[in-house]
Amino acid sequence: MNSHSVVRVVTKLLMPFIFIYALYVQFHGDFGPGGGFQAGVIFASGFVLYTLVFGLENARRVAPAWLTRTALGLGVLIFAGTGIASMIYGGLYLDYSALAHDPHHGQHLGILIVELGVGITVAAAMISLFLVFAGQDKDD
Amino acid sequence: MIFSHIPVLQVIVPLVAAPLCVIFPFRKFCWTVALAATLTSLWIALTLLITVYAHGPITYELGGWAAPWGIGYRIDILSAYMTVLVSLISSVILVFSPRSIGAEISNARAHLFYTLYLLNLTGLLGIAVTGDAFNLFVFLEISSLSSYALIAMGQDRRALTAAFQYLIMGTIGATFYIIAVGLMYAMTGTLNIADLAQRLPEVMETRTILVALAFLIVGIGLKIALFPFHGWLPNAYTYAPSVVSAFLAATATKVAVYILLRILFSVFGPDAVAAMPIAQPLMILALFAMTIGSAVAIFQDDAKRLLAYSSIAQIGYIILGISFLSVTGLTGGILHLFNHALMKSALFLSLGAVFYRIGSVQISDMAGLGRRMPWTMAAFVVGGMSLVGTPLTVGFISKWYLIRAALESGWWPIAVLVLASSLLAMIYIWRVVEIAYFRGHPEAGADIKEAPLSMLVPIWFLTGANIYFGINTGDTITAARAAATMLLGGPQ
Amino acid sequence: MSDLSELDKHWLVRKATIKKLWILGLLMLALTVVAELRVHMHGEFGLDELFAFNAWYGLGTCAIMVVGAKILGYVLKRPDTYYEGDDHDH
Amino acid sequence: MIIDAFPPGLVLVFGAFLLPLLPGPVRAAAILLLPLTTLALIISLPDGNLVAIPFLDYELNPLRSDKLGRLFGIIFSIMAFAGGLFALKQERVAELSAAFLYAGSAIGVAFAGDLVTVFIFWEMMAIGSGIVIWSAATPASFRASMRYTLVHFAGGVVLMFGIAMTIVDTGSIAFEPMRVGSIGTWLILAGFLVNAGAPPLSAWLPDAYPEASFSGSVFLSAFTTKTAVYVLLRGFPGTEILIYIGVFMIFYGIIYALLENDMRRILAYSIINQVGFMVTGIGIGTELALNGAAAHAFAHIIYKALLLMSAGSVMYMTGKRKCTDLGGLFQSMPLTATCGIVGALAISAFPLTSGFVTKSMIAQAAVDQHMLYVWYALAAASAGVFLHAGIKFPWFVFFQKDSGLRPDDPPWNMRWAMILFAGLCIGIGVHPAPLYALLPFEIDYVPYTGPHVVAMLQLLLFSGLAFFLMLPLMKRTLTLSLDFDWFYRKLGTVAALAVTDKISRIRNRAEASGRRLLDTTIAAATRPVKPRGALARNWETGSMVLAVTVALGLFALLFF
Repeated sequence: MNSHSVVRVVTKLLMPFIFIYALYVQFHGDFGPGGGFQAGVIFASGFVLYTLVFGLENARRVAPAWLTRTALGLGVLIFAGTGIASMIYGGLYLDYSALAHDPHHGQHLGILIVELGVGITVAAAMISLFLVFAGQDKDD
Repeated sequence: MIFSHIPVLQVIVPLVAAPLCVIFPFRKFCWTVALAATLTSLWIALTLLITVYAHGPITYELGGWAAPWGIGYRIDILSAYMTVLVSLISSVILVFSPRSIGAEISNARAHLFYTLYLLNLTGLLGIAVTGDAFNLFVFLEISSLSSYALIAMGQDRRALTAAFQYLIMGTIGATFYIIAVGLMYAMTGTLNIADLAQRLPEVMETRTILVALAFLIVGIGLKIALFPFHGWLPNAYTYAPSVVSAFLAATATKVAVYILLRILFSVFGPDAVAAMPIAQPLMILALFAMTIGSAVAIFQDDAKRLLAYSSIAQIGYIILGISFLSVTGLTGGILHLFNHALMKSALFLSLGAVFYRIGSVQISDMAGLGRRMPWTMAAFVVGGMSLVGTPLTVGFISKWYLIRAALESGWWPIAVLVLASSLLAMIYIWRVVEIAYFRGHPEAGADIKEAPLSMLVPIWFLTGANIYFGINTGDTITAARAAATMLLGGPQ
Repeated sequence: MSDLSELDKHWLVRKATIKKLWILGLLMLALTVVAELRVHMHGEFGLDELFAFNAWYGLGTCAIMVVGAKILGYVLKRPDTYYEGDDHDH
Repeated sequence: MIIDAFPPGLVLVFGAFLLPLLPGPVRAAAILLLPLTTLALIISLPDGNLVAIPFLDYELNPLRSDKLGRLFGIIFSIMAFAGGLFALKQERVAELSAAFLYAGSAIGVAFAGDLVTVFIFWEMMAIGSGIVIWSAATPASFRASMRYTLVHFAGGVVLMFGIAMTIVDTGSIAFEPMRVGSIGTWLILAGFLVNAGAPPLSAWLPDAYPEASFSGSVFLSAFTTKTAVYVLLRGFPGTEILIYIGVFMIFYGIIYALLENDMRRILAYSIINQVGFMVTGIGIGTELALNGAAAHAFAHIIYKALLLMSAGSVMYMTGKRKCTDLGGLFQSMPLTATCGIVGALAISAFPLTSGFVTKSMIAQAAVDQHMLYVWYALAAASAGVFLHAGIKFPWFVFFQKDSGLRPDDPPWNMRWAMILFAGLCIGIGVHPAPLYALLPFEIDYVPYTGPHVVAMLQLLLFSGLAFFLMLPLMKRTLTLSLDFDWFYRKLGTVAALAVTDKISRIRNRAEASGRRLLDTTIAAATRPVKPRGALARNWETGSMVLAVTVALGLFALLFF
């Protein structure tokens, strides 16, 4: 699709909005509909669009294997780490109330971080899956 | 302080270790992390078992949300027993793994193996500790998905189709489970197992719940590989890497049986189960599994495939014990759960060592191995004897209980069948023994060496356990009987 | 055997010795029967009170057993290679 | 857990695992010392249950010491010693290890106070003896050991099943006298009888024992069947059916031994025959009969081992085992021949040998119980024993026509083992009091009375006469110039041959068609589970899903 300049230009224009929308869904998740999972998928869909238009090679340059892989692990670690942190602060696992002096703030903070972990994991997983299926010859 | 968190740590430790292996893809590092995580899990599991023994069931509320709103972990004697089983076997297999993985899985993928292995462990342990029917599904999927990927890592191209078939069948099983959970949720408004148990009796007679029960039995039956839902298992175990076969054979199907026990006895309750036509069909399927599995195993040429069919038969024994719905029968089933894990892991690991040395597990290629790899083959023989049910091995203990249960219920023909199928087991084990010891030119394969110590030690650890628990029967029987009594509604 | 002259043989298997052994054996047989005149045999079941019961009973039953075995042998006996053909699959 | 004494059988069992690790001379010393240690331990045991181990829901009593157990323990350990001495030069350590495992577990059975321990040692015996046969390392012995082990494991399964049912029935695992009646006790009896070599499952014995090495068959002759005699003595004294089974075994052994050409197969059949005497005694069940069975087992182990030692020596020195290949060996193997003859006289119960003072107790018990036909059968059988084992074995091996072989007597250790046992045969025969003192019941039996000696001599010598008169019937290729073939001519061999020829043709046809039927049935039954069969081939994912759907529907139907 490299030759279709219209598609290329439109894609370039759309990309920032897709990513910003993903971030909106991500951080608004604890107030309204949304959350890490949806945000991750939206983020990944933006990336998929990019790959479709600009090709696998470019995509791999943006998101090399080590990056998606690390992000994948990091997301899980953030999620699990938040839970452990709440245990260290004296609560039960994933008991966000323990994360700050004010339980309300604690809940807020906890959900924010956990959802971030989820978002990163889901985005990385989606991107990895897509790239692996598209690449076929390489694994990650 | 940390002590009060151990129920959740049981799951978190492998869960945290898994991403570490992805982020730092260095073989040795991953192995160390994985081993540390499984050993910690084992320590936690043992602590849990001792605590549950002394003080009764432990509960843990995630995020501080009380059940039935939040997800609660609830560990009773059966859960603790399962966590010990799973983490023990997985630790031993990990000790065994480095060389076997080195030979069977490419260097670039080794870290993925450890990641998936830890995720699988997370799922299996999670199933055992959770007290929430939906959370159980999540863990089931974690363990299932990782096992599909683990099987697909096999060298043989057929590993891919085997994994794919397992994926389809496993997904159907999990879907059936979640459909049933949904139906029960619709009728009771709760997902917590203890809560479900309280609210189900009122709606027991409704068609919704009855359909849910049918979905549950078939769905879990698929994960257990109960005859005739076993079709995916032979290929999966045959073509998976050796350590994966050992791990899955010893733990995955066992945890699936655990789910069945939980659903039947903790959710529906022994009375409801006894009132429904559940035990009889299960018993019939179990008898078919026992005889057909063993009979098919006799004619296999591939030793791993032989063990796979033997697993189908052994699962039959476990289900048979459950289907008696008596304390003795359940004790026998639960004992065999543990014992079969010990035998099959020992057997599959010995085959792993054989594969490491001769690059094949075709029975015909094993001629003369009794001389070349005496310790490995001796372990195989002991494991096989345990499978047959020779006294002084664990196999004898569980079969003893099964036979006793059959006789107590007045089903003596079933006791005969149990014995007859152990004769079949003797035949298929003998086939391997005969080739390994009595065939082959004395000079043939003189360059084949005994397996390295790093393999022999774990193999013989498990083999020794087969003998140890066959002689010192007190602990396992007490635990199994306590679990059986608890499931049947006795004093906890 | 026939090419061995009598004197080359072990003394025990020379024709003369064998003849003597037969005589000795028959003498002993007679002796055991005669002994019954001196020793009081007490039968229990009737038949065994007859004179020299054990002698003729032993001779008779042995004859029956040998003949019985012979007849059974027609049914049971096989060349000793009989089983060797069955093991080809091993 | 209570342990007041060390179970003597375990000395040999542990020793079995130790032997392969020891260097040559030390090993030889261990082979001789281990059985002696065991013997000393057994003699020093006080009465009572000395060890208690909790197992499952019960208490195991692996060491119950009483007179009966001790009697068998003593003879088993003596046997292990003499067998070890005889096999001292056996190069295959595996055989000796297995033999010690085998002997140790037989002693274990003799002291087992509960059925579970009996069963455990029972199976260990099967393994040990299987390896003894296997270690002859010939293709025939591999196959024989495989058949042997399969028969014994099958018997073990029957036994285990019976034990399980009996324990469920009675709630106790103690090994005490039982009354046949329930299925469980019948199965236990059947399991025991398999090892005793009772028909129809007796063929394993002559099939397997002669395939062992020259020393292996000496061990084999002693333990399996006599352990079975022990457990029958302990568990089923006075069970009437045993009388009939025993009598059948006696004659079965004689007839088949008469037909046999292989010297060790002759002796194997005569084991069945001798065990038949003991089983009959157990069936009669009076104190005298039980004493007789126990004493006869004791004496039998000695003379049967002696016979097999002399056969083993012949085989060791000549490499031949068929009567038709042997003969005239007395000239160069005088000691072996003498010891073989002593054993043969003992098995025939000649006065002044051990058989005389033990077997006659069983016959006397039959008289005391007024069992007319049993007594006649036993008398005929006594004559038959002399016929098939007492004369046939030494005659064809050491005398008969001259085979031209001139081997020497075997090495010193084998000679001394034979001398030891020959001495015991005569010693017990001359002075039976020490053996009588060991018997389980009080005894006031006097074997040496005028009538008894005369009767026995008459019986035996006249059956000897029958042997020589009927030699032509037993052996067609005979060079002995005995002119008595009138006997079978008169019987009308021509007519007999015509009939038997027809029978044998019918039999061949029946056998062939039966075999075909069996083959097709087996093929049909196993087809579904063979690799391409419906149950064994790889299932299509689609058909698996179909099966799942159908099952779901069935379950739903079932629940509605």
